[in-house]
Amino acid sequence: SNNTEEAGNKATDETATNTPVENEDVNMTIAVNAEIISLDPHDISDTLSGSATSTMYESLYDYKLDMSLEPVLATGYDVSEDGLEYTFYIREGVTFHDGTPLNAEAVKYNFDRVSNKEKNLKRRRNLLHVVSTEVIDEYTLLVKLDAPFAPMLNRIASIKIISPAALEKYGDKGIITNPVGTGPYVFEEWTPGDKMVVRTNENYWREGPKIDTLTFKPVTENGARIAMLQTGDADFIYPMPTEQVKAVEGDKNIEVIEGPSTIARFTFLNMSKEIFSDVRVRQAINYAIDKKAYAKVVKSGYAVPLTSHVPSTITYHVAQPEYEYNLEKAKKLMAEAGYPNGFKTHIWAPNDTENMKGMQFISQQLSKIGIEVEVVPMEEGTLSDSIYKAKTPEESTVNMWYVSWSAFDFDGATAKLFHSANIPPTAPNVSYYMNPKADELIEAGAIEVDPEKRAKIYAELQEIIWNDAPWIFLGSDVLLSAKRSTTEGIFVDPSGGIIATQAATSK
Amino acid sequence: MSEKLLEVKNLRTEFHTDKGKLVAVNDVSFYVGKEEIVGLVGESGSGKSVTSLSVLRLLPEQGNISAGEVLLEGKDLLKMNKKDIRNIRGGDIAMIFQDPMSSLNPVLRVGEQIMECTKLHLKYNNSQARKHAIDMIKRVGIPVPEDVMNRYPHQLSGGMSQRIMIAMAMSCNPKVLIADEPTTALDVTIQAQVMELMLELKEKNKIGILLITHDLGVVAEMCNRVMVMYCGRIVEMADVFSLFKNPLHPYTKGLIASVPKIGKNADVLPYIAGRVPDLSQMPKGCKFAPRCSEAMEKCYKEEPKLTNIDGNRQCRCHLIRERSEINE
Amino acid sequence: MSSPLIQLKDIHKTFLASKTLFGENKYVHALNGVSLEIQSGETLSIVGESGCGKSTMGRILNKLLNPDSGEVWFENNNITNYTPVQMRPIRKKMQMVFQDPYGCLNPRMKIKDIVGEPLLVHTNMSKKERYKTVIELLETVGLNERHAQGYAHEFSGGQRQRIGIARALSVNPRLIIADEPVSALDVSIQAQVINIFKRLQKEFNLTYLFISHDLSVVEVISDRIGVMYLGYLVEITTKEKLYKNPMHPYTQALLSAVPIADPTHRRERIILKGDIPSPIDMPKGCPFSTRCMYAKDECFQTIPKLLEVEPGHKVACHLKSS
Amino acid sequence: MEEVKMQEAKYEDFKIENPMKEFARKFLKKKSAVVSLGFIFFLVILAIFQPAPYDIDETDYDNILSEPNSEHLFGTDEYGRDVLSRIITGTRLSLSVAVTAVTIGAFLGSILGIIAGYYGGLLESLIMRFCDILFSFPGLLLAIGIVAIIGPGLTNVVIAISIYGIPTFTRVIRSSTLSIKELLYIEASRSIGVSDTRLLVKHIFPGTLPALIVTYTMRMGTAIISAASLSFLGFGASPTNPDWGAMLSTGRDYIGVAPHMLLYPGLMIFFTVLAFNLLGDGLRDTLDPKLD
Amino acid sequence: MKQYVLKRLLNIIPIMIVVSIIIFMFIHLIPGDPARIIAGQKATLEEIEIMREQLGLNDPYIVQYKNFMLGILTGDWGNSLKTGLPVWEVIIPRMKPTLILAIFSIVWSVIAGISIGVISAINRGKLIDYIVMVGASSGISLPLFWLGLMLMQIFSVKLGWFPTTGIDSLSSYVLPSITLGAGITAMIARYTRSSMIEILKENYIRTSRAKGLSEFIVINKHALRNSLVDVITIVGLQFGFLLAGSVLVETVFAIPGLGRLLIDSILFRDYTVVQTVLLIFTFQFIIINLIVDVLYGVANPKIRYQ
Ligand SMILES: Nc1ncnc2c1ncn2[C@@H]1O[C@H](COP(=O)(O)OP(=O)(O)OP(=O)(O)O)[C@@H](O)[C@H]1O
Ligand SMILES: Nc1ncnc2c1ncn2[C@@H]1O[C@H](COP(=O)(O)OP(=O)(O)OP(=O)(O)O)[C@@H](O)[C@H]1O
Ligand SMILES: [Mg+2]
Ligand SMILES: [Mg+2]
Repeated sequence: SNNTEEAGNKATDETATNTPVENEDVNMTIAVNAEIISLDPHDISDTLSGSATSTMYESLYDYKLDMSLEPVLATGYDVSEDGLEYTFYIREGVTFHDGTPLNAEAVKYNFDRVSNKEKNLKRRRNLLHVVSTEVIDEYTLLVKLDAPFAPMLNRIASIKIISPAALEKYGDKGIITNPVGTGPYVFEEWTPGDKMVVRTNENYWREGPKIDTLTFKPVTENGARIAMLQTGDADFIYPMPTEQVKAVEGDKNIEVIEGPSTIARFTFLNMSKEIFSDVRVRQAINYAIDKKAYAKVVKSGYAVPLTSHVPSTITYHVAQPEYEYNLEKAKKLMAEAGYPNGFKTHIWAPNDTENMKGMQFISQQLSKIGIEVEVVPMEEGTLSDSIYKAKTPEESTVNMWYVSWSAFDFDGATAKLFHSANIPPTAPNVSYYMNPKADELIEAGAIEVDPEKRAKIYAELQEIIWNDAPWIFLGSDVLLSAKRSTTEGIFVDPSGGIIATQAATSK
Repeated sequence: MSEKLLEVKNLRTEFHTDKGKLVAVNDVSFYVGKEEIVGLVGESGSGKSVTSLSVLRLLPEQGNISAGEVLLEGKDLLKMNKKDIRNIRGGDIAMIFQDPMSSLNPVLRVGEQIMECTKLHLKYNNSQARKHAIDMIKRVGIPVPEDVMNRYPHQLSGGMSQRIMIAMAMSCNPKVLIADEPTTALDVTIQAQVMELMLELKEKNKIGILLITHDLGVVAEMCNRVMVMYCGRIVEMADVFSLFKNPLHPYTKGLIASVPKIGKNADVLPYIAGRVPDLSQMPKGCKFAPRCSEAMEKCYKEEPKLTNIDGNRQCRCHLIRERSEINE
Repeated sequence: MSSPLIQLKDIHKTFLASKTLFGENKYVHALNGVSLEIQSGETLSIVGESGCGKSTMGRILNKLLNPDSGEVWFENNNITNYTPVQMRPIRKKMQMVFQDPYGCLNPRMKIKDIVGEPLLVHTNMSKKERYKTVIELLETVGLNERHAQGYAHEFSGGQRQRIGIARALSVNPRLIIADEPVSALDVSIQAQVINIFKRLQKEFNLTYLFISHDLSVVEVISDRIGVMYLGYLVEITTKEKLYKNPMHPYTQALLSAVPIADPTHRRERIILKGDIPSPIDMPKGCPFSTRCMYAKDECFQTIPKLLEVEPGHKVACHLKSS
Repeated sequence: MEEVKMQEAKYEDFKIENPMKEFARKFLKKKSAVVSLGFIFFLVILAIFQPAPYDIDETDYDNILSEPNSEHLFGTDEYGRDVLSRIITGTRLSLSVAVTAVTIGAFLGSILGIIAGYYGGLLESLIMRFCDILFSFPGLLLAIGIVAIIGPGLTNVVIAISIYGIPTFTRVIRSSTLSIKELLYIEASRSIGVSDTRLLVKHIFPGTLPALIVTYTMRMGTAIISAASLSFLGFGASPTNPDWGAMLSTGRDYIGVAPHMLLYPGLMIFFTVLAFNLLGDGLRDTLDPKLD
Repeated sequence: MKQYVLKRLLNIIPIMIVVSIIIFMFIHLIPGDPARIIAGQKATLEEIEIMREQLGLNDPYIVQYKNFMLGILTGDWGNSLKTGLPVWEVIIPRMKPTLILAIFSIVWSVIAGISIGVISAINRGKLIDYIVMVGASSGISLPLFWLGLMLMQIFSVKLGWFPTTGIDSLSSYVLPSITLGAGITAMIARYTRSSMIEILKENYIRTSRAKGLSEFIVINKHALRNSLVDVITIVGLQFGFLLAGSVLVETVFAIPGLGRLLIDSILFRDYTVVQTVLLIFTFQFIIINLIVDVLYGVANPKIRYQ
């Protein structure tokens, strides 16, 4: 019997020694609610693909957590008096994962790729004003614009730099599955629709993550995502479903993290329609909605009221006087506008539960001032078809569209939504908001390079839009993520991007 | 009279249906002797099959035997445990059924189905069983037994299937063979072949056969003794010659009269009016009384008993009873 | 003799044997050049063993099936290619009675509706008239008004067969095709139905095609009898001749195989060897050659024609024709 | 040998048994089916009278997601609405979605099935190929596809579920028609000269009824589940409607917080579907149609 | 038999052509402009227009269909509109999980379903029959996704026996296949039961009892073999259910399979992927039907030897 015991011990010894070998790698998993669409950082428009590519790619400038910009692959920049020429100083001593050195030539290669109209990459819209890029010397790059454009640096920040050698090697399609950047992680594997795995870049130019691999895993079912966190199958989840915060509150192993966002939640009121053409009606609607209840019911309390058409996280935001919840006032305004008994209308949004909840809430609230709102959930593709098929305001059939918008800068959060040139089918100014004064201010703000003057322009613009009330101003999300208490260094920025540059764990 | 191989005494079989309890076989007694073919005739639904199934306790689950004895050489089959009765089935008592086509398992080869028997009862190994099966198939007159062994039932004609059934039944040298309408589903020319075969087997193997049929012609040609059944009761029992020459029970008379006879048919055929009553609506008194042309008042009130006549005949009829009482 | 009421001329009929999953399709040769005629007022019986094509013949006569080749004549009209609409008035004149008394009555209809259906289809009678006629018909076959309200499953086999006959009679047909009308019945009841057939023939001057496999039953009712084997008509003649002097070896065997309900009459029988060949793989020569004890070389090679060897006695056998 | 005299039967040789009575007697023996029928009956009562204790749209933001208590037996939902009331009121909606969808499917499917089975030939091939193609897209996917084309919402869910119910009915009715067509009594009627239409309507269709009834009952369960699954995937009823599936779909977001929102609508769907399935089983045993 | 299979295989071609037309029409009937969805909410009209041109969406449908078919014939199935990857690169990695899930589910359902059905049939009318069959009926009465979520709560979150989601190890497939197989098990059990009950009434069962065989052999050799012939067909039919169910199960358990891919692609109007996946489903269904027919023929000597 001694013998067998020994054998048994030996076996356990073996597994004991084996286990650490297997587990030598420190692996972390981030469960997210959607799929990574592509790993070509120039051809993506969704936040999650952005987060995923950010683990491997970097840009000249990037946002810090407070949405201010910091130099990353650049060490600094100059801008000419007229605002038409930007000179970037590229960081020295950085190499791509494939060993290609980073230099001005490489950056130019990237900018040219993005600007190429033929390729029609999604990030091209950020470089529309760029007419040319020139290499001054090995580490200096000159970018020329056709017109001054204030948020240029923000747009530059959105262009990640890919190894030119890799682009040559893999081609435009091949680069999707063979990402080569300068970032803190090196690509390991990606199964479209399933997980993406990256491994820490040993040669990262600055201090990087303290783990070995990081996995992004799409788990669309909210309950499943939380279950993963509860069991430790995931170290970090984003988004944390607001409804379920209570469910994990008691769990010592789990921490819920709140953060402000650049996401505005609102409802377009189609002003080209008779019923919404009167500003009093639009204001009445804004008065009739209890924003606190909205936050509580629709966002389980994780939202703050919107105090301007841009969330407070956006630079140049100025808080406007609140449309307080006041049914009397609302009814009065409605009566003045000639609708003492309200009217019938409908609201559109995609058919997921959260959007439906939002629509339902609005419908309930407005019923109190006699507006009967039919809730019409639509499948996403159908919805955008229904909105954009109208070639003129008269053809439009949309009445209300419950929607959200997120942008990095003020212009991004304004121009497409309020400039009269941007009504459908061109862009989503679905309120058909056509105010010449506002147009003027939007245009002026975009080219004003002086921050102070810009602030003034935008302050005026905000006031005008707020008073015109082309939207129901509902709220701005509080971003919720959750992590195991062992997890360190993973953050969600206000735009919803996941930053894992410093990821570490004590598990 | 030969020795009694199989003897059934006062058998009573009931069915529990959603219409209540039905008595399908009531107070049935008979025996089968060695090297003897005993016929059991009666109209459809009279209880012939139930009687035969009761002997081997093969009734469907709604049925149960509530009284009586089934003696095989003195041992009561009804008192045996499940294992012992299984040894009897296919061993000492073999059965063949009306529809040979559906009585063979469609997904098993014919050979396999025959071999199963001998493997079980005679503990043959595979090759012994195979040899024996081929032998049996040859004996029932099928020319290329090796070929037939490998066929599936649907590849056989009706006559061949019935011969296979007989081969299967005979393969463990049973003492008694119960044949429930073995030729009814067959064509006359094939029926003649099968009847011939059964007669031959009886001679050679000295077995007793209980032959169930509704065809009086078959009875006349094959049987030594005949029992006539009506409504679950035996109404008359006699040797085949006496029965056909001098039927006693009005039912037997009617039955024999209504068979068309080539060359002797009258212009209007005799028949028995009415129908066999449903088990759930049995008349009181003599079960045949409502259809009987000679029925008396008594017949509707009191059920007659099976009476011995002339020593080796029995009849269940008030008329006969009165006559025999007078005789006594 | 007047012109025949109905005539079959060289009828061939095959069926797809069943769409086989694997391998090619095979055909059942159900009828192979059958010709016969039935005179008005007579009873022609067709006997033969299972699968020999009796029912198929009945169906073709009634145009429930179309022959592959050959012609069907009724009252001097070639009805082979009649459409269902053209057939309507003819259907009125020829009705069928079926073998299976359990299957031939719709279990969901009342007896009065079953018997009344031909009237509904072929006449303009009012509901009341129809009902009256139905009751009369039921009485003709020994049932009564009370039975009219019942459903088929409540009746015994004999009663159902009588209902079937009543239905066939309802439109005063000239011809009744009875496909094994008594085979499924117990002897004691079978006689009753045969008697009804005989009585009605006299009463209504009916012509019968009486299909059966039982030679002893056929003897009671027929004027003439045809014997079929494997899709061929092998012998046809009057009742008397057939029983006294059967010519075809098959007919002889058939007659000798019929069990006789008389134990004193046990006799030597002709026991045929083997089984009826499959109508899918027909023998090359005479269909009976595989089982015939007199078969000669010729029998295995050529198919004998049905020839009149005596007045009113046709046989298809090489032995008799030579 | 003496002649046996003929005589008519002296006893009652014939007894009329009402087919409905016979059916009832057999059916009542099937306890689970009877209980199920009772439950369905109860649901129908709920659907008609809607005895909900609270107004289903009455929101109470101070009392959201409260657990089942004496005031709210099944708790409240994310708007503080009474879950029990919503379930009760939702009975009408959920049942009528299923009933309408299955009825439409059964109607169209039966017509196609009967035509295919009776006429055969090219028509049959066309119909059956059409069904094969519908069948080759798994049921729910087909419904999703249809909803994707015509948009979500209850009406469209009904349309989708009825369309994907068609091939099932077509097949069942066709095979039932095929077997009935072969029956002797059909041949008997044809030999009489009964027209095709009458044959179809009077003889064949009633024969397919048992199969139709059983399939119909079984499909009810499937339809309810499918509607709920469509809701789950976001293709179904709008959550303003107190549809069980929609409630379940919303409820799953609260799985750890307010399990009652997931549990009760789930149980309701479960019991209803179970009841239809058990009833279907019972009917099948009683009516004994041959289904394939 | 070879001939038969060959004939059936040839038959697939016209069916697939018809199906491809239907699928093509179906896809283009769905409202929603892929170019706009791909370009994203913030895209400009110009970008969208270029996109439409590049994707060939401005061509007439006939031309689009022609290109689609030509592409298929030349082996170029196009690129996923969503990711830009060749369609097969998107699809192939998604096949494995669905396949494993399907096989696991069908295997356990067949084993469990048949056993339950047989037990129930031989105990017909007894308590155990009652319990088992009500249980089986419950199996088909549960909304799949509900069952999945419940199982996950109990076995992953509470008990920690199985991973919550994913496909990292075979144990990840346990809960999904239980979820997916529950309904199929129930269906097979019910079918086996009724088939067994019918078969136990058959004459040849009486014959085998009359031979003196033990009940065990009668059931397992004589009855079961026959009922399997019937059950095979029903198992074949379950594959449709399996595919549909996999959509739900894959959603709940975050399994990157074909079903989920299809739904996502429909939502994204990723036409090329949708049509390929649908063609795969159809093809698969036809092949499975063929296999079932062949198996049926093999199991059923009546058909084998005709
Ligand atoms: N499983 C059963 N349940 C209820 N009643 C039954 C059952 N089996 C047989 N019976 C009844 O028992 C009676 C006798 O049936 P049995 O099969 O013995 O008749 P039979 O004489 O063999 O008739 P046939 O000539 O038709 O074979 C019939 O009335 C029948 O209805
Ligand atoms: N609809 C059909 N499809 C295929 N084969 C058929 C069909 N009808 C009859 N047959 C075949 O044709 C042959 C003749 O059949 P038919 O029914 O005419 O025979 P029968 O003489 O009436 O036999 P039975 O005495 O059994 O009624 C048989 O082999 C039968 O299998
Ligand atoms: Mg019997
Ligand atoms: Mg016939």
